[in-house]
Amino acid sequence: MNNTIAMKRFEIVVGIEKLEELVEILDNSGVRGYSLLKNVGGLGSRGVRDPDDVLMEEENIMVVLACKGDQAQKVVDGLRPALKSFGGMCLISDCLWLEGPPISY
Amino acid sequence: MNNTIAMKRFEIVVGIEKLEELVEILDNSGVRGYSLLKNVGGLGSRGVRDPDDVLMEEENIMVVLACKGDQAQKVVDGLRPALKSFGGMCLISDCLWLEGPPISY
Amino acid sequence: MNNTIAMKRFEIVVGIEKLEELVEILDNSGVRGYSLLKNVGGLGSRGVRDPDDVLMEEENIMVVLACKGDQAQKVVDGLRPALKSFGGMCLISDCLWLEGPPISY
Amino acid sequence: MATLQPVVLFFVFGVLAGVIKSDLKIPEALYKSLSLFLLIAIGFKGGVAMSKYEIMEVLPIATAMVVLSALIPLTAYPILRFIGKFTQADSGAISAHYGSVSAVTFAVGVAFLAAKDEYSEGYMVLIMALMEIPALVTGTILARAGASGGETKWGKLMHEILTGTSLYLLVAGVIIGYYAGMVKMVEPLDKMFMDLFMGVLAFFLLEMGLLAASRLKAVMAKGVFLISFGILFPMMAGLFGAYLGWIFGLSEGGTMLLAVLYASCSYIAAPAAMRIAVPDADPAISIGASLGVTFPFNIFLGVPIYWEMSHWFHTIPV
Amino acid sequence: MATLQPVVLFFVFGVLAGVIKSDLKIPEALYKSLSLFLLIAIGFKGGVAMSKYEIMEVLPIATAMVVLSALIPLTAYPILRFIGKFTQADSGAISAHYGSVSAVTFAVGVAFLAAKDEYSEGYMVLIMALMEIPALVTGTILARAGASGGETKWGKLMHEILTGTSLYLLVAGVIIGYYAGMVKMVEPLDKMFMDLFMGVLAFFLLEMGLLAASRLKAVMAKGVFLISFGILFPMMAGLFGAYLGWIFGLSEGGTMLLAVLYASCSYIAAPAAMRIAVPDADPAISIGASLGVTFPFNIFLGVPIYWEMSHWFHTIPV
Amino acid sequence: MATLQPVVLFFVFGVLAGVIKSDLKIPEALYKSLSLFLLIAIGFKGGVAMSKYEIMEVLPIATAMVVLSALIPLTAYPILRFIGKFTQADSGAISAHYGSVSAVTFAVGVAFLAAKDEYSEGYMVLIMALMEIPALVTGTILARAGASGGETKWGKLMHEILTGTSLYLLVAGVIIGYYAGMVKMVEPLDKMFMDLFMGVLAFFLLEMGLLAASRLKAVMAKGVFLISFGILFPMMAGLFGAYLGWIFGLSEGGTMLLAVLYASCSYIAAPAAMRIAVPDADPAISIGASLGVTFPFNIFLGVPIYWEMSHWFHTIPV
Ligand SMILES: Nc1ncnc2c1ncn2[C@@H]1O[C@H](COP(=O)(O)O)[C@@H](O)[C@H]1O
Ligand SMILES: Nc1ncnc2c1ncn2[C@@H]1O[C@H](COP(=O)(O)O)[C@@H](O)[C@H]1O
Ligand SMILES: Nc1ncnc2c1ncn2[C@@H]1O[C@H](COP(=O)(O)O)[C@@H](O)[C@H]1O
Ligand code: NA
Ligand code: NA
Ligand code: NA
Repeated sequence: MNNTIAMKRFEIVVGIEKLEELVEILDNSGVRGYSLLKNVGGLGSRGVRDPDDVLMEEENIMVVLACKGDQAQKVVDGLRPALKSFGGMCLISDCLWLEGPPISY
Repeated sequence: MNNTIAMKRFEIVVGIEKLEELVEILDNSGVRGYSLLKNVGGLGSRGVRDPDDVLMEEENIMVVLACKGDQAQKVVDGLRPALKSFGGMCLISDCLWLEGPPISY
Repeated sequence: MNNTIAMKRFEIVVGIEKLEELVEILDNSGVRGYSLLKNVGGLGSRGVRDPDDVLMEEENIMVVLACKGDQAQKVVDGLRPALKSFGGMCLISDCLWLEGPPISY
Repeated sequence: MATLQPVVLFFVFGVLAGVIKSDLKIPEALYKSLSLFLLIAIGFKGGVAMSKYEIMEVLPIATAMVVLSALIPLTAYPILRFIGKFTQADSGAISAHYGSVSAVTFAVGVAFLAAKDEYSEGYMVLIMALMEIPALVTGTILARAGASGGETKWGKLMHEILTGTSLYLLVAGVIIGYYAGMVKMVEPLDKMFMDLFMGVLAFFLLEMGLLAASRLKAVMAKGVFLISFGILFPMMAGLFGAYLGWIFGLSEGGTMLLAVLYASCSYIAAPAAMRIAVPDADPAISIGASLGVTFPFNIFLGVPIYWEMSHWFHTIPV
Repeated sequence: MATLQPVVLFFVFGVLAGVIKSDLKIPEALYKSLSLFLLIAIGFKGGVAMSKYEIMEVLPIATAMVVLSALIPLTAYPILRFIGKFTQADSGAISAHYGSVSAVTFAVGVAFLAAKDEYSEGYMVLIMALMEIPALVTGTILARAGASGGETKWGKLMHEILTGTSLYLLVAGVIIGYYAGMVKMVEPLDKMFMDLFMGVLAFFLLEMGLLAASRLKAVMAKGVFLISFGILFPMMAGLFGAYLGWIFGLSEGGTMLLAVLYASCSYIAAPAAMRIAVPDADPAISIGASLGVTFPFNIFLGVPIYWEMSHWFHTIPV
Repeated sequence: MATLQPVVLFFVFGVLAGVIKSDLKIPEALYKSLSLFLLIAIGFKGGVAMSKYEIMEVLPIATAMVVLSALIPLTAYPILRFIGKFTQADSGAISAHYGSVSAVTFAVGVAFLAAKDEYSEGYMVLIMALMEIPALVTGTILARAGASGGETKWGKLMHEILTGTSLYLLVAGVIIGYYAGMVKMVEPLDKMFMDLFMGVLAFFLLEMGLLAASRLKAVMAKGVFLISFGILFPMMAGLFGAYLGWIFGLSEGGTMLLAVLYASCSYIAAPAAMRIAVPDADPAISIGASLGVTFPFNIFLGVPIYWEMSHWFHTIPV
């Protein structure tokens, strides 16, 4: 497609208690843009997690992040050691960035 | 990319009144991990749906799910018959699971 | 995969103040289905945006949209001129629509 | 003429905010919290009042008034179906809305009486709580009778009606209020559920105004018939209610409240129930008529009119 | 027998709504707002009451009662570990819950005394606020002692305990109430924090009922032991508390409140702290026992029983 | 010295919670609900008070005070631009904030007078509501005058100012309160909007403290000038307000409230308006100064100082 840049898309889900750590890793990897969704629930190795539970803090967050290939490698290198303690998941896929908005990747 | 596993990514959007049924189908298909977002709005065959409407219950939910190919086929087989009554949508795409977190797929 | 249709998936993130304009563009491009997530935060060219900030309105929204190739081109044509003033991002990727639900793409 | 109550001005400012596109917004959690409060408080107040009667004495008359309310949807249906030309599903669903009641309209009626220092029977609240049942069942039968297509999910519907938040909290409030009245421990709870009632109602009416404004367009699109129906039908139903109240020997205040109940129509419980029972009905029509036309009519003009009706019946020499 | 307070009926209707699967839901924001209110109000009330004492006079006795509360988890642990056969982590975590306190149970106790017009010492609130500290520390040590594996994050735990919302707001409320009492400016604030207390408690108990119902299944799964423990242990702890209160010369009301504190167990602060300190413990067990068994037991039967205990001790001739 | 009001201690505990990183959080819906309440309640109170005047009598003097408030941003601008070295956009935006008002600071002033049993003119509320208009318009002109680049969206700005939640609810409250006062039906509404005012303010100040703490870093980064400005400018503006109040013959209480209005600065309405009118200004600077410096200064020291100023003017023999 015209006017598009090939990129990598990350989709990361972790418990909200890891958010600060995750953002720090992304910052250190030189990431300049990401989107953050809170109040995510789900099922995983720790069983069902429900962000609406008022007694147990079980909220997940989701980070969606688009960046170029070389940057993606840095993110992978930064994230991998932490993923074990984070739990959750990290998916990577290909996507196209439609040119237009100020560059934030 | 190193340390990644090729996987299928499902993105399912249905009305919240179908959530219980959907989760049951996923459970029966042997799914071991998914992420759940509530308070989703949108446009579709039933027109605009706004989760903030306090008088009409029109909330959608979104489920994001990563699993291996064989598992994906089971999900498809389980979901398809129900999709007609669910409405909404179900997208499938390719992705890579970055190894590290406990296995929940 | 059987019973699937090849499609394009858009993932658009913009500030909530642009939502009305965005929906208008999508409508004008003939889009018949999208999903809308509110309360999205993130980092971008305008720095960190936190939807929970009660003093500054900094909420982003995310639109996920699946449509066929030709329709996708119309969306791209409609969106591109506006993206500059929108900021945020617009990603495009390939996906499969699992047949079943009423057609809303 | 009766003086307009200050509290209904909140509704006006809600509508106005919607019309001039103010950025005023009531957080969803506040709206829901206030409606929980109102339901419990209305029930509690009624329960405390009821603790002064022998329940067994009032039960037969209350039951009669509840059962007779099934006549409302039966009357509304043919008007909607054959004059209004609505589909069977829509006609049935709208009938169910008009047969059911609005707790907030009732509350405005109660406030009207309080400003006049007029007595009314406490068990009117129980009647209100129970009036939903015949209306929703009758409306559903009308929407479904003889219609082919999907089975009616009666089990699901009855569960929704009987365990739905509004009926449940009203009844819970009545029981707790009744008990508190009996053991003479109303005291510290009344600071919340009685003293703050009007203030909470004010907030709620502000939001109702915003909601009504957002529905106006949908109603306008349906034109003259729906607006006329939304005004004339409640007046008819109110007259019937006033007549019944008088026949059954209620006080002037109680007669007026029964008229209000018969005239008022639901925009919370009924839509929820109809979505399950008659999913092919368009909720925009019924909610639009209920909230955009009948509700404002009732709180501004209806309540004083039903008061005059009650007064008028009570001057008839027996 | 003491009359059942109307306010606890709200808990019953909350449980019932859960059991019959009503769609009744308390918005999360309301739940959180109400708990902020209760914590501040409990603190404020206690602070105002304390402004009538010389603080220095009561400090040593209050400290003693707080320190002695560390005995509760020390007693609970072996029962859970060796009779209940729970893991070390779970036993420690549950001990911490039972050593800690429930502000709402305390509030029900205060309401009980208010209905009887019974005096109690204002500084009981301060004792409640501080009782969390020894319980959570002791519980953590028990869960961790001799266990290999991850280091205990003591820094993080102490930060969580000392700055956690419950301790923080209780202490803030005490200080503000104390100050308001001293400068004689309690007046306009009491309209909120005292007059509405019971009404807010009513709402909160409704939600607690819903929450308890949602936990019932988890408790049932753990069988007879957990249910017996959840009833018998608090009675034992309550008896110990009543004995201490009597020994230390508290009033009958104060003695009863100390029994309530010793008997009550946490389901808000303790789970939050244990998640940090003992992440390998299963919160479903401790919250289930605490909220599903002990809390309802305490508010319905425990409070009147502790009152009898207190009364009984005070009739012992000295 | 005047006694510190207990209610402002809530602000202190809010700041402290932020500083020690307590997990205390006020749900967003509660924050928004409380601010709706405060706006309506302030308006309502003022409206009830105004119902005792002939409106036409006070209108000219009120208008004069509103119009003169346009001098505040005109004075602030050169100081910010030429001494503070801020950009034109930032200088204009900050000027708009300081010309505008803070309803909560006003509320603390009202509470101060209430504690002293001091009279003040009810129509001060109306002045507060209207003072936003000249300030935001003047500030925008200053930010834009002669600047190239984007057109100012005057239409959008005026819509935002005139229909913005704060102005709208204040005016709605005034009208409803005025009407309620005229028809003598203030009674059941005052239980909410008057009796609970101080308690709601307490909660709100707690949140304001949390917010202020979260802004402290942004202010510190801007250094000494912004902090000095945030303290000295309001004192100057307050002196001017007190002078005007005295000149116009207000009571001592009214004079003090006018000083408070002139001294206070906005952190809710102004940021919203400036985002539209001057999007290139950095909101962190203006909100930081307003909320992090001027607001705390005003509620702790400013209010008693403005009281002294008013007192001082009123001792001048005429
Ligand atoms: N590279 C990116 N990846 C994911 N989200 C982004 C990216 N860049 C921007 N965004 C999102 O778009 C919003 C607005 O971006 P901006 O207009 O650049 O400040 C950000 O707050 C993010 O939520
Ligand atoms: N296979 C998966 N697909 C989608 N989301 C997942 C998957 N596995 C885990 N998650 C998400 O990650 C969260 C934490 O996972 P875990 O740490 O394994 O309990 C879950 O609650 C889900 O939201
Ligand atoms: N083409 C599409 N792209 C993205 N989301 C869709 C699409 N079609 C439907 N949806 C989502 O599915 C929901 C229900 O769709 P429907 O049942 O067709 O009304 C909509 O409200 C959207 O959130
Ligand atoms: Na009716
Ligand atoms: Na305890
Ligand atoms: Na000012």
